[in-house]
Amino acid sequence: MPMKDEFKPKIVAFCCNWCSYAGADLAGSSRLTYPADVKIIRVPCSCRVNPMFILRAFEKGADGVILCGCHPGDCHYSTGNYYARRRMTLLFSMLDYLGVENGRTRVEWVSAAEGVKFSQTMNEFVEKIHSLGKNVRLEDLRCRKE
Amino acid sequence: MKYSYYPGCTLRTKAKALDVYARESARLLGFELEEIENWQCCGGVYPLGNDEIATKLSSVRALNEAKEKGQELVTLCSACHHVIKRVNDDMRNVEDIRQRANNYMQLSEPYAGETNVLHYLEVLRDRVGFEAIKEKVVNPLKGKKIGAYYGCLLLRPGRIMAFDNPENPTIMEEFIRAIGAEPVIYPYRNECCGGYISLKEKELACSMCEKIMDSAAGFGADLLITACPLCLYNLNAGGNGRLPVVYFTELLAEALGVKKEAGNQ
Amino acid sequence: MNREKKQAELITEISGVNPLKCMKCGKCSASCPSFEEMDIKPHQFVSYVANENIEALVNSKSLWKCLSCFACVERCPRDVKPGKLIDAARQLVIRQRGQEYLSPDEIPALLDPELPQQLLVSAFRRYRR
Amino acid sequence: MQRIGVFVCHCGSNIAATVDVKKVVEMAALEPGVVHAEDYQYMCSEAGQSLIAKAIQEKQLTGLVVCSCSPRMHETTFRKAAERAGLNPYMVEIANIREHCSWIHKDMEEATRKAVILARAAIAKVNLNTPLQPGESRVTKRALVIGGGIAGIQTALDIADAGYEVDIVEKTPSIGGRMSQLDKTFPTLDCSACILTPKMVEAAAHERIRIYTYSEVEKVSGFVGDFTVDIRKKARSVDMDKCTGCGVCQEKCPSKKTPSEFNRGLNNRSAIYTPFAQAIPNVPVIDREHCIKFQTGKCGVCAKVCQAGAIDYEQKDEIVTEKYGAIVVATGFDTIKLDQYDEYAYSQSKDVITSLELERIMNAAGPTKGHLERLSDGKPPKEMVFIQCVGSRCADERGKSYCSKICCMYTAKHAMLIRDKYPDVNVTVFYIDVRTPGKNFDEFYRRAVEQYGVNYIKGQVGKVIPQPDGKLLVQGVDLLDNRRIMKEADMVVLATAIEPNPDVRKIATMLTASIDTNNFLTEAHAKLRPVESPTAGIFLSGVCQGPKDIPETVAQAGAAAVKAIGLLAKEKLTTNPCTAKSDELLCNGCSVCANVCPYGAITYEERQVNDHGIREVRRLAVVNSALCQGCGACTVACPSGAMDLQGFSNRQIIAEVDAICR
Repeated sequence: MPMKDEFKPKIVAFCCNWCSYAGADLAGSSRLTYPADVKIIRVPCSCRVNPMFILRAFEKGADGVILCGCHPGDCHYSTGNYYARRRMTLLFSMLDYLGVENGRTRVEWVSAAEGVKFSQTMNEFVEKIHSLGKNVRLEDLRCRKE
Repeated sequence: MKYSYYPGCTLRTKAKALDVYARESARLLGFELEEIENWQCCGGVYPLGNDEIATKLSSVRALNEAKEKGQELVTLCSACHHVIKRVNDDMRNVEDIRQRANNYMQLSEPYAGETNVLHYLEVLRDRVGFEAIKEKVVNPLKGKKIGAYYGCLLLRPGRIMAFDNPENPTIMEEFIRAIGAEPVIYPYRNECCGGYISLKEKELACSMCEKIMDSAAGFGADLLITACPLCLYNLNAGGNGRLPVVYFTELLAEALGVKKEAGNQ
Repeated sequence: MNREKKQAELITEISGVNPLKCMKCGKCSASCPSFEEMDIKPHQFVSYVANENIEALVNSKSLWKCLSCFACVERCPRDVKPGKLIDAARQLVIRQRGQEYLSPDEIPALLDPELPQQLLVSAFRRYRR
Repeated sequence: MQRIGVFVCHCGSNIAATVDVKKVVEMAALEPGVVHAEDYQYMCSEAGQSLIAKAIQEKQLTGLVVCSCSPRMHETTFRKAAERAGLNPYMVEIANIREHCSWIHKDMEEATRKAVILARAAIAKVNLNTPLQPGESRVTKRALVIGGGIAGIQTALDIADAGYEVDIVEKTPSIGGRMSQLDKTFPTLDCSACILTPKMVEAAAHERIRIYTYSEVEKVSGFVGDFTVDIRKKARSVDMDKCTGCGVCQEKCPSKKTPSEFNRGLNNRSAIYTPFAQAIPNVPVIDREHCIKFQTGKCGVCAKVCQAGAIDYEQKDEIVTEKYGAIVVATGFDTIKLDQYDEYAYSQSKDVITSLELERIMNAAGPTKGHLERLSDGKPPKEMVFIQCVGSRCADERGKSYCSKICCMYTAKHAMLIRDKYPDVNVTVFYIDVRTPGKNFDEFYRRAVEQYGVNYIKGQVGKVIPQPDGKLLVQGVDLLDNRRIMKEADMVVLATAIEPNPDVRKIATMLTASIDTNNFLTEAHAKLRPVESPTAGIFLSGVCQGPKDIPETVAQAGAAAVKAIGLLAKEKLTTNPCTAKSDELLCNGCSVCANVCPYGAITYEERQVNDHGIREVRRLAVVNSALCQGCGACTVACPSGAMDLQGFSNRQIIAEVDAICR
């Protein structure tokens, strides 16, 4: 995918081990491309993602954070994704208030069979981050390299 | 209820009947067809090539006008319906076509398929309701065995037209029941009549129309209805005359008791 | 690149059809109302394009027998759309060789009082630019 | 400080073609804690694993990072290798540079950069890893089989014969499944009932098998070795102990207008019914929706005629709760609905039927008593047409993308049986490809052509056109000589695609077993673990996993049984040590964590703590590591930060975040 500019966003994707991580694997084995800007962190369940991790990512210069879990009702741990959904709803509205636009954060349900959806979601998300540009809020400027 | 209305070239000339009966019936059923200004011919066939833009613009103009009025766009002729519906689908879903068409059009606001395109039959089914029509029928066409001739353009491709089940449609049969007649289901009702090929290949079109007529007559129809002027022409010209063919709107007007008023226009 | 290869690419581009999706089941030919009139049958369009056998395809009378009734498009289990392919081949001929199948001079002889405008418009669209 | 070894796999060219592995090695070596870094062709191979073992011993490694394929593929392999070399297996982390990197990126520079970052994240995590010890849990020595078709019956018999208790839960009133609906079976043409009925009887009589028919699984909790399952026994309205199976009630029942499910709706049954004569148990059920007594209150004929007094209108659904160590899914299949395929006139003509309907017509106990006749007028057909691949191998949303696998063979079977029994009936088969892999399968198909004169035509049918005289005109094409075929037929049989039983989605959700886009259950590994679900303790038997014929189903049923037996034979299971753990000095006993735990794994204890010299008794959260499944919900809920997840600790994940954003 040709990039429109030099901007190389940093994107952290938290994926639950049972559905979304497997969906990402399926995207891989089906050779469905998405930009290399996305880096995946494996967590057992979407409910393992502490809002603190997301704040930390923005603090360290991330331009977008996406959380992927099992579809509602399909959680390996029965209800983890519901917790995640509620927590993220709160967190994202707070982040929006703090100036981190809603487009920079996203929750998406991706099952182990949805390699196509995984890659589409990541493509869309990266495109969105490109349209928003570099994130300047929350970043701890002392961490910046240049 | 007001709808934007796209009559198309033939309804202004050779197929006036299709149009006037539809308008007169609409009045009685409580909706109005407001003809859009300065409509241009849709071209009769949908340009299949992915790189055809200019040939889609007349449809886009009509669609955009309906959008500006905030109305749904109603069509009557099967061909116009087919072309406009598919162009609308392109404008909605094919980025390349949307962009290039908008570049040509230079509208105040780009058009992206916002208008909902309805066939007159869909208005009857989904907006008025066949039950409501049944109640307004004053001359039920009792005892008439009518075969619905759908042809191809209303139904296919099913995914885009989203009109009815393309292989086993029911809308015209429901319509026939609503006006008090008995529908005859026959397998060739969605086979092509030959379409534009009848201009140069009369015989080929004739053989197709004969099959359709024979099939309908074989299953006991004594009359065929259609929504398409070209189908009507082909079936009449090439269909060995076994069955009369009329526009569905004519029967609607007859059943609703407004045929005379329409005839006076 | 040779001429036929270029033309084959042009046809796939105009039509947006991916010939690789075809599984050669023949349902398009089995559905086509003009089957008997065609020298190259609908299921063969795909392999003619895939094999870059374009000269034969553009000289085929099948181009002028397709009704654009979309029966093949509707029923194709592989979503190949042979009808779009044949239309693209027809477009290619019209764009490159001009409008030889239907000439305006022929029209008066073909007219009759009942003939709807729609028919003329459609035929012109399909046969000419 | 850890001593970390980094191992970068080429995976042949799978990784090495897009990722510069040497560069990854070079960059990884610069990371803190890394004392060793190397690459190799295939890390998962014997040689690759010994490289790792050698490095662990020589360099006294305390942590490992393997940059390779997905951890879902080889994490276990590398952890075992580490364990053999004396390293705690939980000191191993995988950087997924294949599925998440080399396979999806094309630009080498970009892919390499990403691989380096992924390696960095894994290294940062391992720096904070601690050795973990798995716990133990007990195994309930009983298996549950969901579905009572041939797959479920065979699995249950095999498990029971090995000495373990098995329960079969079947939704319909009888076991037997699809196979009981078949007339004859390919390629030997033996009668389906003759080979199935003895198995059904054997299962029913087995001392270690309990059969719950007319029952459904309602709720599943627990985990491998220790599942708790609620089974809803739907009210049969007939006392199983009293009923003698005499059948008088069915004869006298005045409500006889319900389409028979067993005969695919081709004829009707009574409201009190057994699906078929050889049903097991031979005890009828009352279909309350169609029973006059239940609908109007007036009737009660069955109760009057029952000599045994077995009819019980008051019976209620009953929930049975049982414990199981292993669960086998054997939910089978159905044919797809044909309302999207009206070009074949299925909904317009009674004489267009599915192959499964033909099985019932050919069966002596079927709606036509085994006579081949048209359902419209009862006349014997002279011309039969079979259409293959109806709804199979479709790229559009109308059908299924897969090959249903069994149709080519059963069509050859039908054609042969018809030609054998009715030599004056002509049989034509329209096919796209004839697929007959299987022992004696192609020979079977050839016999249909050569010995029985079945006419095979290559080309899919475009349309079936009902004629006014009741005949069916089949419009097709012969692709081999480019000819239009207009074949007049008396009956048309559609080889309808099969799909997993629609209930399987609900069941998979209860079991947290994964399912693919076609609703087939996913196996743990497509090639090497084909009868296990990725969810531990769940096994797959029969068509619920993918299309297959009877011999394959029976083989898979046996394999699933063996896997279940292997589990049941264990006294104890080692449990996942990645469980939650509470820091007693931070815990304030607020109970928030216990409220979010889906497993009830958290309890509270009053316990003495030593908080920097202050000794006092405090209320503290305690995690039962046998029950904890390691989801981490509690760790986020905990307001004081006391709860953490071992193996995925807050510090570890933050280290990964930092490494990625660096």
